[in-house]
Amino acid sequence: MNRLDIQLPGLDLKNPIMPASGCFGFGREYAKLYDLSQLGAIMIKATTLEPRLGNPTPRVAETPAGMLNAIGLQNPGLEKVMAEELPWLERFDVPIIANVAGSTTEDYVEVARRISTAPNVKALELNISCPNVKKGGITFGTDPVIARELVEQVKAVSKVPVYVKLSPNVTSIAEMAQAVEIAGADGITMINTLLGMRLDEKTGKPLISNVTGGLSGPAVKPVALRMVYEVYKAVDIPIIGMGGVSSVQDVIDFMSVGASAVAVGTMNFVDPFICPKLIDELPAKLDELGVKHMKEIIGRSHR
Amino acid sequence: MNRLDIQLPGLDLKNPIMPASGCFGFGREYAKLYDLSQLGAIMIKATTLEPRLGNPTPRVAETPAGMLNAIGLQNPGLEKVMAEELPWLERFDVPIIANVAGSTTEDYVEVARRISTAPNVKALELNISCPNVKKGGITFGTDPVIARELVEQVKAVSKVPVYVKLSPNVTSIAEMAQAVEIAGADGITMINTLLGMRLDEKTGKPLISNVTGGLSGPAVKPVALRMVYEVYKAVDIPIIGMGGVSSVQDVIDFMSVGASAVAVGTMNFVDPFICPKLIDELPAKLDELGVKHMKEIIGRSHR
Amino acid sequence: MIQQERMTVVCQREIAKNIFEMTLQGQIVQEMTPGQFVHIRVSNLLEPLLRRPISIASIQKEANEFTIIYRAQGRGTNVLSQKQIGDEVDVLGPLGNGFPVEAVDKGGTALLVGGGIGVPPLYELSKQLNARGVRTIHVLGFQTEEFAFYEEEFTQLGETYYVTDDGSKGFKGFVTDLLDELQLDFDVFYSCGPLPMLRALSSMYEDKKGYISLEERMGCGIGACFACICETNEGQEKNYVKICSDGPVFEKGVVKI
Amino acid sequence: MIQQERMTVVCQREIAKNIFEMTLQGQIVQEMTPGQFVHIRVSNLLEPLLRRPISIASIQKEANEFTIIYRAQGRGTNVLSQKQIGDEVDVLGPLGNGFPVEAVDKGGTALLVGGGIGVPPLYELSKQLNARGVRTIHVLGFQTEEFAFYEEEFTQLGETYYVTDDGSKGFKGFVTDLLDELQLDFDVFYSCGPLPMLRALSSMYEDKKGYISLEERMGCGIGACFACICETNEGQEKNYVKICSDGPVFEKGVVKI
Ligand SMILES: Cc1cc2nc3c(=O)[nH]c(=O)nc-3n(C[C@H](O)[C@H](O)[C@H](O)COP(=O)(O)OP(=O)(O)OC[C@H]3O[C@@H](n4cnc5c(N)ncnc54)[C@H](O)[C@@H]3O)c2cc1C
Ligand SMILES: Cc1cc2nc3c(=O)[nH]c(=O)nc-3n(C[C@H](O)[C@H](O)[C@H](O)COP(=O)(O)OP(=O)(O)OC[C@H]3O[C@@H](n4cnc5c(N)ncnc54)[C@H](O)[C@@H]3O)c2cc1C
Ligand SMILES: Cc1cc2nc3c(=O)[nH]c(=O)nc-3n(C[C@H](O)[C@H](O)[C@H](O)COP(=O)(O)O)c2cc1C
Ligand SMILES: Cc1cc2nc3c(=O)[nH]c(=O)nc-3n(C[C@H](O)[C@H](O)[C@H](O)COP(=O)(O)O)c2cc1C
Ligand code: FES
Ligand code: FES
Repeated sequence: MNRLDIQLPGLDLKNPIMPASGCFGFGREYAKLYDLSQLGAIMIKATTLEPRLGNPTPRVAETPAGMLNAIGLQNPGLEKVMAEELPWLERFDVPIIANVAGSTTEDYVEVARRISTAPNVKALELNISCPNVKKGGITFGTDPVIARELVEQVKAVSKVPVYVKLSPNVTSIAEMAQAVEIAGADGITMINTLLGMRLDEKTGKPLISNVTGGLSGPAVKPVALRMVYEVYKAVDIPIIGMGGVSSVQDVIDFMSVGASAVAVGTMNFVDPFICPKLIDELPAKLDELGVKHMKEIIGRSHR
Repeated sequence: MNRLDIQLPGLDLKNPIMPASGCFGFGREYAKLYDLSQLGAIMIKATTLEPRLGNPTPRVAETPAGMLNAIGLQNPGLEKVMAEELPWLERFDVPIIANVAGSTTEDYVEVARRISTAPNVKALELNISCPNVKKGGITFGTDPVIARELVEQVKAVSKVPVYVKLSPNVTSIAEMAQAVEIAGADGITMINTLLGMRLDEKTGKPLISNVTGGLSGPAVKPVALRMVYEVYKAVDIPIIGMGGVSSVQDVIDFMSVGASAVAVGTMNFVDPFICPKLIDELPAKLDELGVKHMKEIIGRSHR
Repeated sequence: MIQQERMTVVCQREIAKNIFEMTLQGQIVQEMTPGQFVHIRVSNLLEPLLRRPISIASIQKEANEFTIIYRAQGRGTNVLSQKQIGDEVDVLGPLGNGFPVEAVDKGGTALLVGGGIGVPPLYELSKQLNARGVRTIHVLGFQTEEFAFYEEEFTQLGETYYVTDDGSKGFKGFVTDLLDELQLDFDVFYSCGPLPMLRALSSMYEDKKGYISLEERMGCGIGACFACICETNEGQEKNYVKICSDGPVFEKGVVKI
Repeated sequence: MIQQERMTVVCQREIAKNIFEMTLQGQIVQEMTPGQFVHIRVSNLLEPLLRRPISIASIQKEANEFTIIYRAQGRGTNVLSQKQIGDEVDVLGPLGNGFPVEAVDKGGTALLVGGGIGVPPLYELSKQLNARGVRTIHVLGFQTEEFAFYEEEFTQLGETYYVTDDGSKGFKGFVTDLLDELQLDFDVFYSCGPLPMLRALSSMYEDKKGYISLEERMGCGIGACFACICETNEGQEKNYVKICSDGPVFEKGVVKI
């Protein structure tokens, strides 16, 4: 019996563990380390219509139990992702969740329309929460009205279920979640990074060339957990939770507050084998908790 | 020459270091450890009109490089603070910043009116950002219109300058800062805690009896720095910065992004002598940076 | 007076499953009394961040040493268990108010009841009671035999009974079951352990004088942060106490448990 | 192949002010080439969180050992400097593409120019060039004498010049000043150090073949996160490279520096 499998709109997951977008590229590097077919799914790097070079370096900085990044959605662009990256990923038996980004509604819609036709793309993750780009990204993610409209348009063209990635940099994330649910989102992924800053110690100037960056890693886990808890109460669509996952206990925690699956971001950099390790460790953890199937954990904080 | 003194509305600070509200009680415990007259100022525990018992325990939980608390504004009430705590503090040569909290506008106004008459209370810190009480607190801190009205009323009765303590749990903290500036606030203190959660590992239930708690400590520093940076650009009133300060470098960082003084919260628990240590270490740090006076550091990130 | 000191590890060993005994050397030992605790920073790094409260298990004033016994269970205590002889540990203490040894007169009898990781502070207490000429009876409960410790040490000081959940050592059941059976005669009881045990004891010996030591998650450990509040029963001067600075030891009946 | 291994510290010593030499033992040594680097997790705790990229300074394949030389400057490298013999360190590697030793023919001459903490990778490079029968000239720049290291080691391998900012060791000034003066004859240069130095060298020896090793703040260290991007000059196949996986060594002229 598979004790770990999870069914979500568009996604038949062998287990609830997947690398988070932007922390795994398009899988090529990690494929040299382990068999990607082990993963529940893969959230690929944000794809935009045109290739993007991203922000100038430095793009990352360490913080207490976390890190800041301002990559700026660097990616080879839709054409190349469709022509090279996605076909390459077909060798693995793993569903792909395509992270879709853009500067305008038209961008998002066009990328969604086309990338959703790739055979291994089983769901889209609409990135309305990237804090590191001047246009688009976060503005779509902080205004429920704008978010709703975008999601409606994307839903109209996508061939696969659409998950919306929410930003934690809002007063009420539950309100954002409800807006995208009403707009027809099939699921929610959360959280993207918290906006933060670090300085160069000598000059006092921002260390990251983009001035601010997105905070991720274990430091943000308490905030992410709280937000998943709130959103679980506010909507009926499933949630893929993330933010600082570093251990199998963290996976249990996210699912307890209501996530149906869990993504791992920053910790891939610290331990490149973390995803398969977590998958390996889950059954023993279920035994310890006296639980037969992973699904029983989902939402138990609320019961 | 004193290289550390800072002048702010109502406050003549010997140096920019002060314990943050709620992390230092009313000073009695730390007074057994060192002479409180060394401090730039003291932000005393939130005072409400009536005595409060706060939330049930557990009220604190550790998180990666941080902690959650949901004390719930436990305090002996205005009468007792006026009759016992503040007079006791008069033995020290240190300005007191009185943290004022309440459930209704009337509460806030009454506490502010009376506590501002205490001879050693040199400024008020209007706590519109406590995430751990059901009524009041945070609701005043997330809506600019409500905040503005409250600040206007408090300003009308206070005998001393009014600083407003902002919550980080908002989409735009700059907007909140502008609202309270327009309402006549003399300064801003920031940030209060980020709303977070931790679970009991076995049961999956919230560990903190209040369900959520406020996240503080080094983990939040990147977010706090970013917010001070934003608010400094948005308003002309001074800022007292806080959030995860654990080293003299952190003090420099907060002042670089625009704080005129810095409060230390959580780290008092980790190192009860941290405030006097930071004060001692500051002059050498100024030498290292080639700076004569602390003031020169303020806002240097923006220059 | 409460002090912060970098103390030196002079001994560290595993005395039962995941249970470590660590001896530390430094000046603040001179101020310690039984039932007090120390607040330990296990690392200079920012994670784990908070100090860990650990009871004083024995005091060797002449050597400037004291001993703690702790269970390596979470992040902090695990880091602590990796310290080696010669390493330094940041200790804040002594904290709180300990057990009043003077509550039993010379020639009297004290019953010491401990559960699991509540057993350690009873050891120094027993030593000091015995030094005063007080007879001590020890009833010590553990999950199973593999977690039990200090049998020899307690036995040397007085009558000692072990209780385990599964009977793998001594009596099988709860300490209160054994106490029911033993029908001991004593003047004062002292106890530290899980709340249900403390509750049962307090009602079982309603007419006796007794002292219980409580636990709560702590922030500051010195009374400033209001993390470790416990409500008091009616009739007390204040409606709450702080476990860290008013306790951790309270006279039976003072606090709501 | 990139592997993650818990390697054992077999030697650690301070060889100059705040400069540590650490030797680690483990299997992945067998795959290492000069100019590659390893990504080190200094602690199992969550702070400091990220791995630290450190160059391979020398490789002792027979002993399954390799050596790094690093400056203890920030939180991570300070933790690393406290490791003791027998401690384990989590190493990911070997990473990136190193210096091409085959770029100089036997009997030829290589100029190795290093600045500060860029000096270490040149040591293994020099060893391997010498083993191929290539003559090596070393020009090594340091802030002051107290930060300089490996004089004996480099001198044994070939002509070695030291340059310090204040003249406290060797020539006073910049390495490029000395190079101007020396007017050396060589076939290929290899360099690692601060960007201004690499820039100056690249333009000074425009007509020579040369390889430079770059640094950037890293996330993954394996090419997945796009943290360590560097733009390329016109005419290159791609408009950017990743320093961690395409570099850290690039042929002169490939990347915009
Ligand atoms: C006054 C007092 C005396 C104590 N004496 C002893 C003793 O002698 N030996 C011993 O083994 N244990 C003792 N404890 C319990 C001990 O403090 C906890 O087991 C320990 O703090 C857990 O830390 P951790 O790193 O293992 O766990 P983690 O799960 O990493 O701890 C996370 C946080 O929760 C707190 N915490 C977790 N469990 C407890 C608990 N049961 N009580 C208080 N805080 C907790 C920690 O202090 C830390 O802040 C005592 C507690 C108190 C309050
Ligand atoms: C390919 C490569 C090889 C290197 N080889 C060596 C070597 O052999 N010896 C040596 O002493 N140093 C070397 N460095 C530099 C070394 O990585 C940094 O000095 C080190 O990471 C700083 O960590 P810290 O804990 O001291 O500082 P912190 O300030 O605590 O570092 C915080 C974060 O910033 C990063 N960081 C800070 N400075 C640098 C830097 N200069 N380059 C890259 N990341 C940085 C850290 O990796 C960490 O993520 C190399 C760097 C790279 C990229
Ligand atoms: C280097 C880096 C790059 C990221 N790029 C993206 C991205 O392209 N699209 C996206 O939706 N999220 C991106 N994220 C956010 C992560 O997917 C994730 O939401 C966040 O990091 C929280 O998870 P973590 O704490 O496990 O890292 C990125 C995060 C990091 C650290
Ligand atoms: C235990 C605890 C109690 C607090 N109580 C109050 C309070 O009463 N009033 C208030 O304005 N802030 C309160 N705070 C917030 C702090 O003053 C401070 O804004 C916050 O902790 C961030 O600073 P730090 O990271 O240095 O702790 C409290 C924080 C903690 C940890
Ligand atoms: S732990 Fe802070 S008051 Fe007791
Ligand atoms: S460090 Fe991640 S791509 Fe180079």
